[in-house]
This record gives sequence, C-alpha cells and structure tokens, in this order.
Amino acid sequence: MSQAAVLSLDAIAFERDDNLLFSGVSVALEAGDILQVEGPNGAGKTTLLRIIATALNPTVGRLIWRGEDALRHRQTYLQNMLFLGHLPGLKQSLSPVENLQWWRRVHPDNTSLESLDVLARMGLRGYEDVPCYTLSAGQQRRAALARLLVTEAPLWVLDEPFTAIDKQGVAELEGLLVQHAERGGIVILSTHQDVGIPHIRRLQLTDMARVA
Amino acid sequence: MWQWFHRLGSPRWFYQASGKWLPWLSGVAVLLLMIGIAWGLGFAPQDAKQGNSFRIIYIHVPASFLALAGYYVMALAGAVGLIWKMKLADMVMKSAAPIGAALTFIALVTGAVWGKPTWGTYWVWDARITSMLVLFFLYLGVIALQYSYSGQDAANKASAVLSLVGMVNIPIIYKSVDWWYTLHQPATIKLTEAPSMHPDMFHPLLVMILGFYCFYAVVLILNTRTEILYRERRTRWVQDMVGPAGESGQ
Amino acid sequence: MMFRFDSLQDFLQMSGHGPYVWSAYVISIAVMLWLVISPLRRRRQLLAGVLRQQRREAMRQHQEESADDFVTENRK
Amino acid sequence: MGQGFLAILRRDVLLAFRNRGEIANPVIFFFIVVTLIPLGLTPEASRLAEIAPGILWVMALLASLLSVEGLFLSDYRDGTLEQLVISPQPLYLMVLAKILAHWLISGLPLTLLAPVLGMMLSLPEAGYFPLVLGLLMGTAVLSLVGAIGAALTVALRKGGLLLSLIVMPLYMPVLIFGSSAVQRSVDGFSIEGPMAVMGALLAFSLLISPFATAGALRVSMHG
Repeated sequence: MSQAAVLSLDAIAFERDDNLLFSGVSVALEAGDILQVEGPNGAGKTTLLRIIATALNPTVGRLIWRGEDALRHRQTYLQNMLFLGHLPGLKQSLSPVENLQWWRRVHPDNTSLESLDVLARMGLRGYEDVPCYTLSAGQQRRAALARLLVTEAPLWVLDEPFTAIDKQGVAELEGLLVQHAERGGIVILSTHQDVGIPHIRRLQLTDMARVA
Repeated sequence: MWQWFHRLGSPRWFYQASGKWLPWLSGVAVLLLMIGIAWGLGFAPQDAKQGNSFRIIYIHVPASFLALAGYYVMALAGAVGLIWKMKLADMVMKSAAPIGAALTFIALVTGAVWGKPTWGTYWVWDARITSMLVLFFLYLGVIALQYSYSGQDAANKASAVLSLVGMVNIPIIYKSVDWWYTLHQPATIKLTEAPSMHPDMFHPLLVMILGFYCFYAVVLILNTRTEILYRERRTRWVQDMVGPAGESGQ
Repeated sequence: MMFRFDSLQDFLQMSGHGPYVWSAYVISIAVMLWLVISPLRRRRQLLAGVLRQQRREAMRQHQEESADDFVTENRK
Repeated sequence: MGQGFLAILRRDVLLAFRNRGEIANPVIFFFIVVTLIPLGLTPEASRLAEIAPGILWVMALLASLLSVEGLFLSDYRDGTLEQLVISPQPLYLMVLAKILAHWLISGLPLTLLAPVLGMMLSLPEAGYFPLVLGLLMGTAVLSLVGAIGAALTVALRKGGLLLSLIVMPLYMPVLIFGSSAVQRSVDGFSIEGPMAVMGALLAFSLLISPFATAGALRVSMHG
C-alpha cells in the first residue's frame, strides 16, 4: 500500500570544505516507518540527522514534509518534529523537572501529562528535583528521553538514543518507538547496537547511500 | 574527478569573462594613476597655508573614499552570498576584505604623515582619521572572523553577517565621531557641494579618484580570480587549464 | 599648467615638506603594489601545485598499469 | 507566540541565580578597575572629577563586554542551543529573551553600582542622573550588540579576543553619547541631545540585533 510519503529525502548531499560526506541520499518514509541510519564512524550519520532536523542545511537536495519543502515551511515542519541530538540538551544546574518545563514551552504542542509523572515513568523517581550535574550519563539521557512521552510531534529524529542506557531501559525505549510507529508516527534513529525492532528499515551510509 | 554542481553565477564564467577585459582595465588604471600622481606632485599649485605637504591629499582622499566604498562592496557581496547562496559572491567578499583593509591602512598612514607638518604630531584625533581607524577595526574584525572558522562556508556566512551589521553601523559611527569631534575641520570636498579648492588643485584629485576606482576594480578581480582557482582547483576546467592542453595566459 | 618646481633638487626638497610627501607616496604605492603582486604570486603557486598533483596522479596510474602487466605476464 | 520568550527569560534568570558567581563577575570587575584609577592617576578630587564620566563609561563598557561572552557559550556546550534553533517558536524572540535576561543580570547591576563609584571619583552633583539614565539605556544597547558578536564567536575555540575586536567599533557610538551626556550635564549644558540619540540607538539595536543574532546563531550551528 503505497500511501503518500509523509517525509521524503530527495537526493540529499553534504559537502564540507571540498570533501563530500555523502550524496544522493533519497528515502521516502510513510506513517509507521522506523528507519535506522547505519554506517561506520565518520560516515555522516549525525550530519544527516541534523540535516533532517534542519539544524544543518544540505549542500544539495530537499526535505519534503507532506508534499511541501520543509525549509520553506519551516514553522509547520518544526512543529511536527522532535530532535534529540548527541548532547542531552539539559541545563546542568537545573533539575530534570525544570529542564522539561522550559523545553515544553519552547516546543509548545505537547500533551497535558504532568512533568513529574513523565519523569517517574522514565525511571527518574526521586531524582526529579536534583540538579542534572549530579545525575549519571544514563539518567541524563533518560531525562532527555522524557520528552518523547510528552511530545505530540509525529516525526522523531533521535541521534544515538540508546547510549548509556541499561539493558532494561533499551527494551522499554524500543517498545516506546514501536508504539509510536503503530500510532502512525515516524522514527529516524542512528545507533551502533542492533535494534530488536521487527521490519525496521535501514539506510546504509558509506560513500554512496544505498537504501536496503 | 569529482564533478561539483555549482549554483548561479558560476565562477568559471566569471573567470573567463574577466580574463578578457582585465588587461584593458589595468591599463586604464595605471594610466590614470600615473597622470594623477605626476599632475598632483609636480603641476598642481601648492596650498597657501600647508605648502607642499598638501600634495599628500592626492593619495589620502582617494584611499579614504575607496576604503569606505570597499566596505560597502564587501558587505553587499556578503549579502548576495548569504541570500542567494552564490559562491562567486562569497569569493568576492573574501577578496574585498584584505583590499579594503589595505586601503584603510594607506589612508591612515598618509593621514598621519600629513599630520606631522600641518599639526606637528603624527597622530591627531581628527574626526575623519578617527573614523578611518574605526573602519580599520571593522575590517580587521571581518578578516579575523574569516580566518577563525575552520569550515569555509561557515566562515563566509559569518563574515557576511558581520559585514552587514558593520555596514548598517557605519553611518552611525561616522556621525557619532563627527559629533564627538565638535571642532572638526570640514571635509575638503563633498562631491555634491562646489569644491572649496582651487580647480587646478581639484582636477588632479578627480583623476586620482577615478584612477583609484579602476585600481580597486582591477585588484578585486585579480584576487577573486585567484580565489576562484583555489576553490575550483579540483574541477575539470581548472585541471584542463593547467594540464598539457591548457593555455598558460592571464 | 606649468611645472611648479625650479629644479629636480627643489622637486625632491619641496621646500622642506619633501620627506613627508615622498614617504607617504612611497608607502602607499608599496602597499598598492603588494595588493597586485600577492594574488599573482598565490596564483602561480596554486597552478604549480595543481600541475605537480597531476603529474603525481599520472605517475601513480602509470605504476598501476605496469604492475598489472607484470602480473598478467607471470600468469601466462 | 510569547511562550518561548517567557520560558527562556525565566530559565536564564533562574540559571543565573543558581550559579550566583556569574552575576558578581561584571560588578566586581567594575568595582576593581574604578578603584585602580585614583591609584594609577591621582587622588586629587578636582582632577578625578574631570575624567570621571569617561572612566565610568569605559569601565562599564568593558565589564559588559566581559560578561557578554558567556551569553550562548553554556547553551552551545550542553546542546540546549540546538533545541532553541530548531524550535517552532521564532528564534529571534527567544534570543531577545536571552539578551534581556543577560541585561537584567549584568547591565542593571552595573547601572546601580555606577553612582557609588561616581562618588569615589568625586563626580560632580549634576552628573549622577545622566550617568544612571545613560547607563540604563546604554548597557541594554551593549548587551544587544554584544549578543551579535557572542553568537558569531560561540562555536570558535578562542572566541573571546575576536568577540571584543568585533563588537568594539559597534560599542563606540554608545560610549560617545553616554559619556558626553554626563560631561555636558557636569558643564551645565542640557542633556536632551545625547539622551535622545541614546534612546534612538536603543530602539535601533532592539530592532536589528535579535535578527542578526538569530542569523549568526544559525551560521554558528552550521560551522
């Protein structure tokens, strides 16, 4: 069933100072797709994800969201997209709750769930009001991932979401991603671990991108 | 060989087009400058008060004009590069910065040397010279920013933003310096008003200003062409140019 | 329009202001010449670099071809 | 629309109070350098009074320059700047919130401290009102213009020196009109002129700086 592609990457290439990271990346993603971006270190996984999140402009190529160029309709596209980068994106001297609160107003379309409940569900019970610099890397990653529970954005762009997460947490997170896909969402993630998600689509980034 | 895809205003077209009429332009520039300098140094009358040291004006004023005009050329090239993502415009901006800084330096040096016989000291906080000094800092800021970014594209965008901000601020800076220097000497000529100088003095100055404009154009094109070669050194047309079949001319 | 100075000596002296006028002109012209020469010099170095790189690549291809011939002959 | 603005404003002010040391930096710097002046020059009141307006303004400017460097640095390092750049909320509004927070943390305390230091430099009576009014507006302009330089140099390793080189020419008009307002008032002239221009500078940079800073941030993120 070839639904209209919700998000499609059209021949995206990125060149930084005369060396070409990747080119000709074309993918059409429909509702319910989970795409894993794979490739050796330095193949440009993070760069591609940052391009999809519009934090970086591609040298050539277009990002089409529901038939329109995402960069031209940046406002609507960003409302529908959530991006978790390499860095946790948390202010270290603020607590997870405070961090979630300011983030929810910067990305206003999110559910009415209570921040405290969301953090508890992410396994941070008891750590909600502690400054982030006292938390472990895994806990900080969980505090950042709490945004997945509050957001209503259909498109999730996650850069190495599993780093520093324990085995039990990875299983929970995979369940969350599958649940989101079943509700009609799209997930694009990059990771080195093999992901235990059935019929996941893969994008191999070497020098020439090949969609498997 | 990677075949790069280039946006509008392909540097290659500019390289070939400028190659054709660059010799003519440089000929005109050299001619104008020679006539102007000879005329200003040898044939123009000396100033009643300042005597012969007045002849420095024939370098100082044109250099100041071009230093300021050069900043606007740089800022506008930056804007075109920023808005339409034109590689050629970025290269023009990158080349215009050092040229503008050099011309500002000339204006400052000639102003200082001129100050010695007329005001007795090399550095006088005269309104125009102070504004020229600030313009020099503006240029240094753009050049320093250009070379502190590792990525070439980011460097161009950043210096384009800075030069635009600078351009918007130049009138404010000039007016505030004038206001600060309450008892300043009015600028000798304003193109709109009648020149307060004797025509025999004014004509060589006009020739020098024209000569400097041509000189600026020649030097800007020269630097931009070199920048194009540098940025396109791995493309086919540059390889062919250098390779056995290449013509080795200008 | 006549030459304002009596002699070359007077022209150089310029009634005492000579050193200032000439130093200003010399410095300015030096900087202007540098503005013209530096791009030309950089251009020459650049083109030489490209030529050297071309020769290196041509030589490497040449070596690869000769290596292949060597292999094919042994296999016969 | 304004949600992002208020959230960032509250967050930054809260952050500043969390690590109080940061607030004290510009104020302590201002205090130290002004006390150095009489030691370096002369304790004599009349001569100090002559240079007081200029000294106070130059030192306030340097104190503001010192604190503007960190405006985006911590956000850039912990990834929150990336979240701002890709948020659906307009970036220039959130940048304006950050600049306002920075002004509340650095500009305002400097302005409040200035009269105290004015007394130390035996600034004449007529100088205090224009000093405070001028600094109130002037420090805001310094924060606004400094934000552009901070945004341009946030991604660079040693951006500090470059930041001061970039913003120095843009700070100049503020310094000229600020200190001359105080000087004119001390000499008995009216201060409407310089104050009006200072107000115009504030309005102008309020209009230009958030957009230029937002553009500069996007450039730095792509660096």
